[in-house]
Amino acid sequence: MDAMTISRADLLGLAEDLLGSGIRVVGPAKASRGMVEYRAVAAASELALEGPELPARSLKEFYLPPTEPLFAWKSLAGGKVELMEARMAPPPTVVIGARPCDAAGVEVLDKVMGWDYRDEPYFARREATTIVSIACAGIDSSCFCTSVGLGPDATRGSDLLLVPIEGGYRAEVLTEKGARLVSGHQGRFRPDSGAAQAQEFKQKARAKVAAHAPPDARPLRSWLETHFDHPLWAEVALRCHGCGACAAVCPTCHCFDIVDEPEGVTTGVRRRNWDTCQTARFTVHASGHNPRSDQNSRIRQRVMHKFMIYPKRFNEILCTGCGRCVRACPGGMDLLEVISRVSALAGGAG
Amino acid sequence: MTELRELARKLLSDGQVKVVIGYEEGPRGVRPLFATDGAAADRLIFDERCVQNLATYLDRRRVHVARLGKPAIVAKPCDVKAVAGLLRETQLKREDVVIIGVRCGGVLADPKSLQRLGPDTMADRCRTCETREPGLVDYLVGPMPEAVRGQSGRDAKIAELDAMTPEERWSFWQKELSRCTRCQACRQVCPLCYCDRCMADKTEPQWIESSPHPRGILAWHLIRAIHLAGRCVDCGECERACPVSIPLGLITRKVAQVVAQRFQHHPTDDPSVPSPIGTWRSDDPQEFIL
Amino acid sequence: MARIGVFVCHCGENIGRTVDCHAVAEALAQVPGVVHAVDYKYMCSDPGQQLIKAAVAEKGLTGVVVAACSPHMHEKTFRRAVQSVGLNPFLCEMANIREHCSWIHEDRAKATEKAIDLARMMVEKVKRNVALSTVRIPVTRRALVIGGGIAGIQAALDIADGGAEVVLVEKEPSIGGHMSQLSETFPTLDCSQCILTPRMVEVYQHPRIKLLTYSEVEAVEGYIGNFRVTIRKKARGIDESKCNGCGACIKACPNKRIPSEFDCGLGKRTAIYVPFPQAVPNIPVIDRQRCTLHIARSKGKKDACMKCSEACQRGAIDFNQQDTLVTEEVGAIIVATGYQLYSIGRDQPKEYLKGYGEYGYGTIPDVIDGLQFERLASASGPTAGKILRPSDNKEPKTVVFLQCIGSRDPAKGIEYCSKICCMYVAKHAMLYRHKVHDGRVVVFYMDIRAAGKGYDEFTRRAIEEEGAEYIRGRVTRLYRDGDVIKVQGFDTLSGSPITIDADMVVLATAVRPQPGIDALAQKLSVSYDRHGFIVEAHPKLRPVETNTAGVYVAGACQAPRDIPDSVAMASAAASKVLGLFSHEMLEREPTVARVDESVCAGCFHCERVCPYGAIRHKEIKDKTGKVIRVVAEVNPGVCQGCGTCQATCPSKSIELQGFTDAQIFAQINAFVG
Amino acid sequence: MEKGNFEPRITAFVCNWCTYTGADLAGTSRLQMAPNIRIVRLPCTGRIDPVFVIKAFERGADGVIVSGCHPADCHYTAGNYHARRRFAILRELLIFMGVDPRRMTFSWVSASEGAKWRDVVNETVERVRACGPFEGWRSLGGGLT
Repeated sequence: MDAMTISRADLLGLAEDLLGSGIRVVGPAKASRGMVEYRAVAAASELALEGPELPARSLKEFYLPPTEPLFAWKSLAGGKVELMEARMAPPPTVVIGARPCDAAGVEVLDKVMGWDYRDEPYFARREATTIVSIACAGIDSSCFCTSVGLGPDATRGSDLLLVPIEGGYRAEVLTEKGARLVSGHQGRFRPDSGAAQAQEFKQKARAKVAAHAPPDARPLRSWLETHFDHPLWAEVALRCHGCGACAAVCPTCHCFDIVDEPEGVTTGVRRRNWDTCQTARFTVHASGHNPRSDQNSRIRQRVMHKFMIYPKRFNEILCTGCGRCVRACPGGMDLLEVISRVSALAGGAG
Repeated sequence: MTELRELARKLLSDGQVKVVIGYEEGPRGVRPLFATDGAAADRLIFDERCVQNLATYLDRRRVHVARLGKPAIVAKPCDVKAVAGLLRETQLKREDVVIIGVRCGGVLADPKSLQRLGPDTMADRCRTCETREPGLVDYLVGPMPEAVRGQSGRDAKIAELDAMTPEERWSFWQKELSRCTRCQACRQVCPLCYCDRCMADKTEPQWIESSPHPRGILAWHLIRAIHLAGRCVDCGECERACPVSIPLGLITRKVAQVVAQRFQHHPTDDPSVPSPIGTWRSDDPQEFIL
Repeated sequence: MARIGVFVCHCGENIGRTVDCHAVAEALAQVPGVVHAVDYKYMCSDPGQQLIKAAVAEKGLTGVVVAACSPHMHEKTFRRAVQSVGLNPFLCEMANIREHCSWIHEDRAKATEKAIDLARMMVEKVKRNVALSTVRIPVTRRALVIGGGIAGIQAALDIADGGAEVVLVEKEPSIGGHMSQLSETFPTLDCSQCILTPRMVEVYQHPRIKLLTYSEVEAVEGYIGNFRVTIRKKARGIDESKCNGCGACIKACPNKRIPSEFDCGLGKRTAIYVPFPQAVPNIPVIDRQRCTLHIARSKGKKDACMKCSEACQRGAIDFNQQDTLVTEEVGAIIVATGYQLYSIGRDQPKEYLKGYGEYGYGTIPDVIDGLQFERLASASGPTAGKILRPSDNKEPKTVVFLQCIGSRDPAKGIEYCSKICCMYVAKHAMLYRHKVHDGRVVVFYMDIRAAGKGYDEFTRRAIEEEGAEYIRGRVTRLYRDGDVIKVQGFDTLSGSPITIDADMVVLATAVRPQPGIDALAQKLSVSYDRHGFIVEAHPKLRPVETNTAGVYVAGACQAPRDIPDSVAMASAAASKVLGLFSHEMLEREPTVARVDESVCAGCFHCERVCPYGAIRHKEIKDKTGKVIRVVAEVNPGVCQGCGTCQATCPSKSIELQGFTDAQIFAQINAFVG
Repeated sequence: MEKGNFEPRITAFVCNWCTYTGADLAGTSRLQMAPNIRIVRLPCTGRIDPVFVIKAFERGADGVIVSGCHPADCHYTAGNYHARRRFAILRELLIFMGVDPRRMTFSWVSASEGAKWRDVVNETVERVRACGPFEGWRSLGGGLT
């Protein structure tokens, strides 16, 4: 794996070059009320590359938008219906300044999106996008990437990983896309010189997160498989409002709803919208019966899906330890705590 | 603190209640506590980080909480107003809850906050709140706090918006609302959003589109404000719960100002005071009607 | 799949001139769901209606839109037409392309475009219409009349004579009301009791009237056709089945100095008494506040006096009798509780009412009110018809009458006119002059209101033939000066102050509703104004109905009324009741609200906004019978279909049939969408 | 579309007993008025839900009229009083969110006020014309975008 270095100025310059050549540049940028969000920027100066905050929402929405049209319909006289497919030509995009946990989230999603059926809109966007991550120094006590087999310097999902060093970054080329980006903008890069510094940065960051992160969550799968009805669920569910803020900010929650929206008497659009297993109506049947009739079962579902069901099917935890759900939860739900409790119950596994 | 814990232990031990819903020190800031025994009761705390409005947990639809049995609830003045709302709207019977009122001099904006309470760190809604001592309570604990008051950035912002042109206001709100994903956190934490089937989840007809496109987002926040008109107790939970920091408090506050000024109605902990929507006066102002 | 037929009417030239009706039909034919669209010269004509009927049958239409005039004009016509061929009438709607289009626009293109929109909007509505059938409710053919004054008596007799049963409730020991206190009546001066008493007896003897005197309405449940009324029969202390009204008990009662309510305090009665000789029923009642035995008992002492029971040969006296509650099932209720007179005293029942300090707050004994004068003038009164002033029983030689005391005087809290005073003052003036030929009568008035058959003639007679001096102006002060009452006033016509030495002053005090009327109105859930007068359903068109279906109003409890008005209202109310009773089942428009119980949150905002009290609480129980939810339920017998509940319902769990959200949603979409 | 040749689309929600009948009277009196409005007839202003107004704007209405019985004239005694409170709030809320107040007309028009109805219609149309098309709301999401 070859590496180079790039100065802060050149990184912003690179962003400007890309914008100049009509490429969409997405990155963390200040939004109103001191909040940071990933968004397509009009100028490199908008980018807020190294935090300290984590963008409020993950990168997920650039591949699986909160809402997207699938097709429009128009009903004509005589019972005939005309359909218009949504066009799928996502703009070529480079993400600059992705957090490793968010980049990893996208790779985790690839599994389910490309599994029994290949989700065209998703992969069209995926292919059109290059992800340049910046290794993270660790945000706060809600981070636990080290507990899910990742870390503040995780490379999964990234095409290029930038590790902060004196005056700039050490750029580790991880994929073909990454290589193409570098070769396409040679002028912005310098030969590698920061290996040691980068290594030090990574170690400090890992140590910072590991200091408070719960044990490794990967071994929990077997305990979860056999403890569907454990009293733990009723207990942890108490605070939950069933709002789904956790799923909205989660880089890996990917459930969606399909709705037909009339936009007139004869016209309408079928859309795909984010949904979440945390609301009661997620599982309610047409009959009115709801197999997940209380919040215990919904919370259990969220934990089970992330740490048992998904791993079972894809050998992959559906969580990148970004900690957004913990930060966002109005009820004070705490996934780190749940992992610790389950680990303890599972006999201190991991 | 000991006062609160002893009271909770007593209520639990002599079987008056099965659970005391209060606050505890969580791993990352203050969070709700559901104390069902004396040991848990000793974890109860109350301080300026106890931001959450626990009245939300009294909704009978929260079966997983209801299952615990008759609750006592630790409630600040604004929380008690929410309880009064539930009583007023027949969502709760007075005898089915024990209210432990806490005197309140305002709280911080965020239960995870490490700041000390002051005019600038206090939650904006508390800066204009007059109520220090809740009514309607069964027990009242805590010392009477000195009234910390501050300038309401919220009211200033409303005034600023009112001074704008419609187009400017429109683009301000479109920008703020563009972050909404319709996660419904604002609805779920609201103690007075308790419908079995929210209007926004009704599909025949679908007045409020579920899609988080700007049209559906605007419709949702409009209808939410309308349904809360005269009912909102300004506990600030919707704004706090919003994971993308939409200034929802501006909307609820604006509507509250309209309701107060037109109908002389203010949030109250007296369940017998009818909500201004559903009542009327023949001399209600109608300067806007031709 | 909907099969809608659209029928565009030219209305001769009325629509055709500015709207291209054929183009409208052609455009509508292109709308999905429309299987038939035609235009015709006169849709409302027989051949026009035939066109519709034929299409419904041949094309198997599931809905019909007639684009023509206003639904107020012909909706019934076309609904009847489709009904005649088996289509539910509520599946037919009208698009108003005449009043709302062709008549108000000149630009043919624009008018046609609008007509197409209006028709399209209706098509989309009709697609979502559902067959509705009229609401049918059983009717209990039995009426309750509250109040045994002349209005209640008239209403009860009219209904009973009409063949239905009546329960007549009177809170006093006898029926008769204020009319039985009057001496003569204007404008004919015939004796009040002479015309009233026979009616009272008629009531008592009527096989279909159940008379409950000394009784009050305790509670009212139910709705039109199906009321359940609880009535408290207050303990008379007399076994009515044994009493024959001989009056021995009354003679025996040692306690004879109790001011008589019937005589307005001018006469005396005993502790066991009948209010007046012609009382119906002629059964005494024991006034427990005044009876020596009961006073002793209340102090825990032993029974002090039993003279009445000793005097009664039939052993009808029952000192231990208790109040009893009876329930009556009725289908309609008439409120006829009548009036009381405003008193000028310092203490007033309502904070907005003020007394008359300038008239001594009623402390001058020879300042009396109109009803007291009636008793003085009445042959059966305390003075046997002689006009004697209360203080010294001397015959007053100068009597001053003051009109509008309280009435039309916002400063005293009463802005309305009491209506009857102008007439009875003129009557009093005459009665006085007939009895005291050398007496002087002075009347202070603001205006003379004598609108009524023979009324103006009557007041003129008082002035021109009976020599009553009418002075236009107000009295500013009343005070005693030795033997006389100084009446200081101002004559606004001559513009001069004036003082009269009066022997007696009679105040025409304002008419107010009976005390406790508000509590009764709440039990009946009928609305009342700030004075307590019952509010009628519509001031012009529904004067004897209230906003609660099945509850009617008659007489002075609705507004100040004289006898002819009260009787007319009573008969009107009775005819309404008989109309209601003319069918076994009450049929109502099906455009009423309906609740989706599965999603109703039970917040009862609907109940708060419903003007008719049509919302009930319904408990939903689980298998074990435990109540799990309480939801709203609409009483279709009471709902009038305004739909305010639906607009208020936060979760949209209540729907007004015929104007459902789906229908209106579709109309909105059809125009701009 | 420039404001000049733009024809506003206005949805009117009116009660059956007063304003609808007043509009009928305007018709029988042949009072000429702008053809830009489409009436949706409701039994009572009490039935008019704020969401009707929201939906009308969503669907591209440039303006909205809500009209019913004068105070104390309501056929159902109080529907218009409830509506008055509801729309006082809706109006100020929509203004706060950036809707031009000129796009919203609320009026009391009795069954005998045909001429007033004509004026309400014409004045509203002119006010909305001056605002121009309400692209703001119409262009909010939806479609295949």
